[in-house]
Amino acid sequence: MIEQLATLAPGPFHWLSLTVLLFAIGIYGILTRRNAVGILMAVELALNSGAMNFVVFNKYVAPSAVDGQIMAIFVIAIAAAEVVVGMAIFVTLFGHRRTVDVTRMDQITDAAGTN
Amino acid sequence: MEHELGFALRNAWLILAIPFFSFLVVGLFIRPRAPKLAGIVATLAVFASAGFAYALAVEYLSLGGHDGWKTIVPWSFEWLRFQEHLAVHIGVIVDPISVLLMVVVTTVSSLVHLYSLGYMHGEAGFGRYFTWLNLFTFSMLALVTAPNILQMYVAWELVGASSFCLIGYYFEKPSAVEASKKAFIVTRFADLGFLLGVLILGYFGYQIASEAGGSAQAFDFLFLTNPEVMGKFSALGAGLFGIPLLTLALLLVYMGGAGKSAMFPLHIWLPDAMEGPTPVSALIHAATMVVAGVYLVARLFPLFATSGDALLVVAYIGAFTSVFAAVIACTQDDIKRVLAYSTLSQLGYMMFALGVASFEHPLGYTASMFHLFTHAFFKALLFLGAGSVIHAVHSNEIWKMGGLKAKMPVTHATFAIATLAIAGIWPFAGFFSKDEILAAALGSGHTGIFTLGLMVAGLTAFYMSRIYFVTFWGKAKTEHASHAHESPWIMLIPLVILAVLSIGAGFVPFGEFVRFGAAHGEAHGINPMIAAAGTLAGVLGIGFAWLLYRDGLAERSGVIARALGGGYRLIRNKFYFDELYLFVTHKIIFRLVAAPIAWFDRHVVDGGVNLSGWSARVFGSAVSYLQTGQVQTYGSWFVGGAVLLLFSLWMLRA
Amino acid sequence: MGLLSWLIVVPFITALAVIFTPARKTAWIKWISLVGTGFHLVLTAFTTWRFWQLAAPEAASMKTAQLMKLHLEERIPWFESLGIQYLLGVDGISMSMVILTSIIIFTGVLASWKVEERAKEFFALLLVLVTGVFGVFLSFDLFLFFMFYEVAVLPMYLLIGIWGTGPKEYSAMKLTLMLMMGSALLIVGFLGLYHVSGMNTFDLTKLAEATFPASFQKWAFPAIFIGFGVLGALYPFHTWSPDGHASAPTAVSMLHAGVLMKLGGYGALRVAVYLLPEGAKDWGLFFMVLTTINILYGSFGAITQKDLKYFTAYSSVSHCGFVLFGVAALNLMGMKGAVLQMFSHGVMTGLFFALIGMVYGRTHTRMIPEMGGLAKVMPWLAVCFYIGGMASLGLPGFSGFVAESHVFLGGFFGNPWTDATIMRTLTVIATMSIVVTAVYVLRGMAKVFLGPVTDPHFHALTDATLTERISTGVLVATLAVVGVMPFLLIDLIEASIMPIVNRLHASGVTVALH
Amino acid sequence: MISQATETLLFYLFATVSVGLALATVLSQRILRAAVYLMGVLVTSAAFYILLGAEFLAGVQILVYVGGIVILLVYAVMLTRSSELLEDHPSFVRKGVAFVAASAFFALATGVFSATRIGTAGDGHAPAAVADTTLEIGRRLLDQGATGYVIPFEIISLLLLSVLIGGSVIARRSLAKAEETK
Repeated sequence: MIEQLATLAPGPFHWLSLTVLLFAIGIYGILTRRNAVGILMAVELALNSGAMNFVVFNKYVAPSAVDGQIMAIFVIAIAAAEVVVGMAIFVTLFGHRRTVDVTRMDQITDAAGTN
Repeated sequence: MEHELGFALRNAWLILAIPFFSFLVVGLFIRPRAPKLAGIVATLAVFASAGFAYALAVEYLSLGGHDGWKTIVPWSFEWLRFQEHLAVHIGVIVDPISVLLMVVVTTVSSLVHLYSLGYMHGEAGFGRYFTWLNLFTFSMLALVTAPNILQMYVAWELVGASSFCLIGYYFEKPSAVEASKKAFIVTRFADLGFLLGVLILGYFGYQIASEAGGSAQAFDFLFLTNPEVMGKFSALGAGLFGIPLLTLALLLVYMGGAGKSAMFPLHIWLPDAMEGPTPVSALIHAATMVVAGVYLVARLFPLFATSGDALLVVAYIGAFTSVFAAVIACTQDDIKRVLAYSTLSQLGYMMFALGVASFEHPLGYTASMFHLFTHAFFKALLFLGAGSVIHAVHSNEIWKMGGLKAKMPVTHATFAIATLAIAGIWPFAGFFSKDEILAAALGSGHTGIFTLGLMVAGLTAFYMSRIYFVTFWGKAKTEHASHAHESPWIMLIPLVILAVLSIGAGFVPFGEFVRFGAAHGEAHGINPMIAAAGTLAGVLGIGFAWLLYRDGLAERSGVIARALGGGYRLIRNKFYFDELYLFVTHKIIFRLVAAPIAWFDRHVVDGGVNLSGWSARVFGSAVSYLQTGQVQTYGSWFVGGAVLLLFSLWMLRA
Repeated sequence: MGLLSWLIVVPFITALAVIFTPARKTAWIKWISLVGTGFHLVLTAFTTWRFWQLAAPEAASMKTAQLMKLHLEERIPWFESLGIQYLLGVDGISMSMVILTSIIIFTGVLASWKVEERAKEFFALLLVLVTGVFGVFLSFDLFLFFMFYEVAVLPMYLLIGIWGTGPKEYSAMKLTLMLMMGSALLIVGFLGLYHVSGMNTFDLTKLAEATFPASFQKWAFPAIFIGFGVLGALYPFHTWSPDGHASAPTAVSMLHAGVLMKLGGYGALRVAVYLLPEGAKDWGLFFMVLTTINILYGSFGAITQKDLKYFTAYSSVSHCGFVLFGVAALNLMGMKGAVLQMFSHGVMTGLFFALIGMVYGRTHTRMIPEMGGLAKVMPWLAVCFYIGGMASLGLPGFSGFVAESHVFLGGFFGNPWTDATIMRTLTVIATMSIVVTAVYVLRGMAKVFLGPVTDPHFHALTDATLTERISTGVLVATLAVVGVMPFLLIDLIEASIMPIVNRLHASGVTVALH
Repeated sequence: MISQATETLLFYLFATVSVGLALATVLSQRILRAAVYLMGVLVTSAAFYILLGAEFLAGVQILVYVGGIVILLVYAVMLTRSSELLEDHPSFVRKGVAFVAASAFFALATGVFSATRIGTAGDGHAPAAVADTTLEIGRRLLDQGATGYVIPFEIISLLLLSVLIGGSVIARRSLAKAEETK
């Protein structure tokens, strides 16, 4: 049974298809979520799968170095920054428009003419 | 021009210059300020040109015509140059028929001018009337003295335009405006034929002239009528639909003549032209303009004679028109319309007289011109007489007149003379010219036309005496008629002069002056047998009219009218030709041709342009549909695009 | 500065003078424009006299000349490398056109004496437009020709768009766009000429010496002819003219119909037929068919028009058809007729539009059914309209007949390269227009001027004022003078048409009669 | 350190858990639950990092992502008061389009990966893995040499500082405005 398990050992293709699947789910989330914060979450998901991808490549392509992992760290850092900015924007957006439903925000200025 | 020309012949251009300058002077300067003076000056100018015309005639006749009259063109200058052998000269041609016409036109015109001074007294546009009358006289003279066919065409149009203005003199009366429009458009339609004929003659004439070289001009009558050119013309062979080109050209030219002389299909405008003032009708629609067609055929007679069958067409149309018009004339109530139809009928007479003439029997040519000469006088007299009656009774309806014999003695006497003249009774002019025509018809073997001529003579006598009896005999039928009084002397003088002419004109030895070909011609004397037949027809007509209308009432004729039933009504409404023409123009040409074209232009051609504008706008709005404002739509487009791009890159990586 | 440059510069200086007068002083503006155009009239007369002195002796030699002879020539290099130069010259055809334009602008200024709203810009634009027109008629360098052509066409948009009536923006837009399409075709043709001639010059007289290959001519001729045809109201491209004229103010439609549409005919004759004789022979019959439709289509269209301006616009479509019909006849009489028709129609339409402007100024309606019996109230205008009408239907004694007889004879006599019977049938069809023209002219005139006065308060209307009498008087006088003494104009034109005819006969083998 | 078989087992276990949770964050109607599921996904990805031998990274992941970002997201949810309202389903068209876009991307990516041979630098044997990745990361981050990452490191710190200040400024201004409008 163990030998069968061995044949199924996760090679680079498995890892990559996993990260890509996560990334695809992230995209799906971005494109369907109506709540702005929901979109932020989906973006986090996608970024996370991106970082993971770096690590996978680091492991399989250049195990002797850690460049992949450093890049992953940077990705995580930027993701954090992105969430902060996103949150600030959505909070102000909520302040003005009283809603965060993305589908209803298709005018630069709302009915009252404020932005 | 071997021997010295007389004064008049040398400066023949005066015959045109006097009326033209008087038209300009009167029209531009005198009319606005002093209408009265304008009338007088215009009349004097026409009298002057009449005098000049007589001088010209005398001088020309003194040149002697024993071996055939020479045609001379004493003066002409190049007016419009198309190409070398194709230039239009303005000039004066002097030969028997043009002298005859000059005399007739100027005489009648001056008498009408004189008469109008009285008749138009107190009218609003007095000056304007005389200006147009002067213009008419000028253009008629230009037509008559035209040495080439294009000057005749130019004068033809000017005559049409001035008659348009004169018919539409009372331009506030819608019926007068309609009549003037109808006259101009019908004659214009006929002039289209004339222009096409001129084009054909011009083209083939140019070919012949350029071969001949020298100063030959394709349009000149002298060129067109000299024998070997005519030979070349007749050798031209078939043109459209197999008709020989010469005949086709002549028929087209004749179409112009038929329009102006109101021959059968194009006659509808003349009766309506009576809307104009009566002196106008007397001058234009009796004596001068309407004979232009006859003069045109006479001028081109040698060509017509060579083509032969063109003359036949002329004869048959002429004969039919004379019968057709005579029949209608018997049923009309408006005195001027009766005279108009009678003119139509007499014109038919002249036309078929020319039609029956030919190289072998040239008598018809002389007869037609003779009848033109006499007809001008007594028809003008009839019209002026009718004018003075209308002037007194203020109405054209003969049933509103009656019993004027006592009240208007001079008018009555002169009208009676004219009626006898037109009926063809012996001492009067009509008898001689009508007899000539009948003799020509019989002589050239056209017996059918001869019998028609006799019948028309009878009918003419009938309808003329009918209006004579109803107008002058019996009791006054209306208030106006009862206390009508004689017209002022200024109107009576022309009546008397014309009456004298109506009697004297018959005795003029016409054969010597106007004849075609060598001097011998047929025996010119009166052929007793034909004379008797003609007179008999005339007497019968008068007698029958006397029977029906001697007390000026209509009830006896009413019996016959009812007996004829539908036929009578058909004739009375002039065979509904006016309605037919109106239907053709309004329903067919305006409704089915002009309106669709205007619609087509507005919607289809214009539409094409607007369509391009519209499609640009539609395409623009289609593209704008993508800007929905939904962030996530853009996201999907973005992802879709990225995938496609990656896919194509990956596919093309090899 | 030669005489011809003055002819172009004087209207431009007047325009500047108008611009510098304060807008309030409308009277001043009008007087300045009047003085300017009046002086221009005198200058034109003087130039004609000088030209006549130079051209008359050579008239005989021109009979066999192959190349055009320019007089009073001015040649200043402009873009040396491209071979573009400021080349002005004049011959019979352009002289008669300059006379026409000078008369029309003079009477146009007089006819717009009542323009009050923004008079300054109106007169300035009008004068700029006419500068362009003079430039076109006098320039013999294709580039310069095209430049002035644009200067002539562009102000039209503003003039119609601002001072027009009715759907003015729509008509202005349509007019300008269609004319631009035409000039696009033109520029393609001119550049074609420039390159294929290989002579690195735009000078028309020099290009005439180059022999263009038949294949090039086959497409270049229709391009240039249609390019000019759009302006000359050639059949399918005429749709801008009814709307454009109906919406344009009086002086603008006078200038436009009277002069600008003649640019089309002039250019077609001068550039298309002169430089590309082979192309002309191939396409001659095709354009003759188009122009025959033009003639009848325009005249039939005019019969049922309700608006006076549309009535005149359709009639000018028909008359412009005569111009291009004459050009397409490709023989001496046809082309001479075309130039005469350009002159006479220019004056006629100028008169018509001036009168309509004056009638509109009084009755404030252009709808024919709403008017009637005006002759009683305004005899002067009625008589002028009558004379204009008679001239337009070709009554002898006016210039209309002179031109039309030439065109008909030209069409009927045909040319060696086209099938005679087809050409003759086309001419016969075209001649029918004299009847249709008579119908619509008389209908229009009778409905508006004759008959009883329909509207009671028409009685209060006044007859023509002094300025209006002068402007209509000048136009009527021109019509009459050319009509009664046509040899004045004909001798001027015939000598300069001969080279074009000789080139047609000389160039290449005659196309087999098909 | 852990045997091959358990590694495979763990991999598949975590993979299914992670994908399940990811789907949950994307599809769940309550936004707060979505936040929690997101936290789950991030934890499982930390586990993946460990599987892949990047322990330091797993720590950073847990610390930054789970500790920081998810909490922030929860704050955002609270501040925008969207936790109560139930998010209604997006329209079928939008879901369809998004699904097509996502699956097209997924298919393309897996296609490309399957076609390309991602091998180690030398084929056959894998070179020696870095023993202590954290030490190595630390050295490389601060290494001024050509291969060092000190510049990006400094830039990142600058970025985070500016975001910190910016975020608070934006949020404060809007909160003050929200007070006024109430």
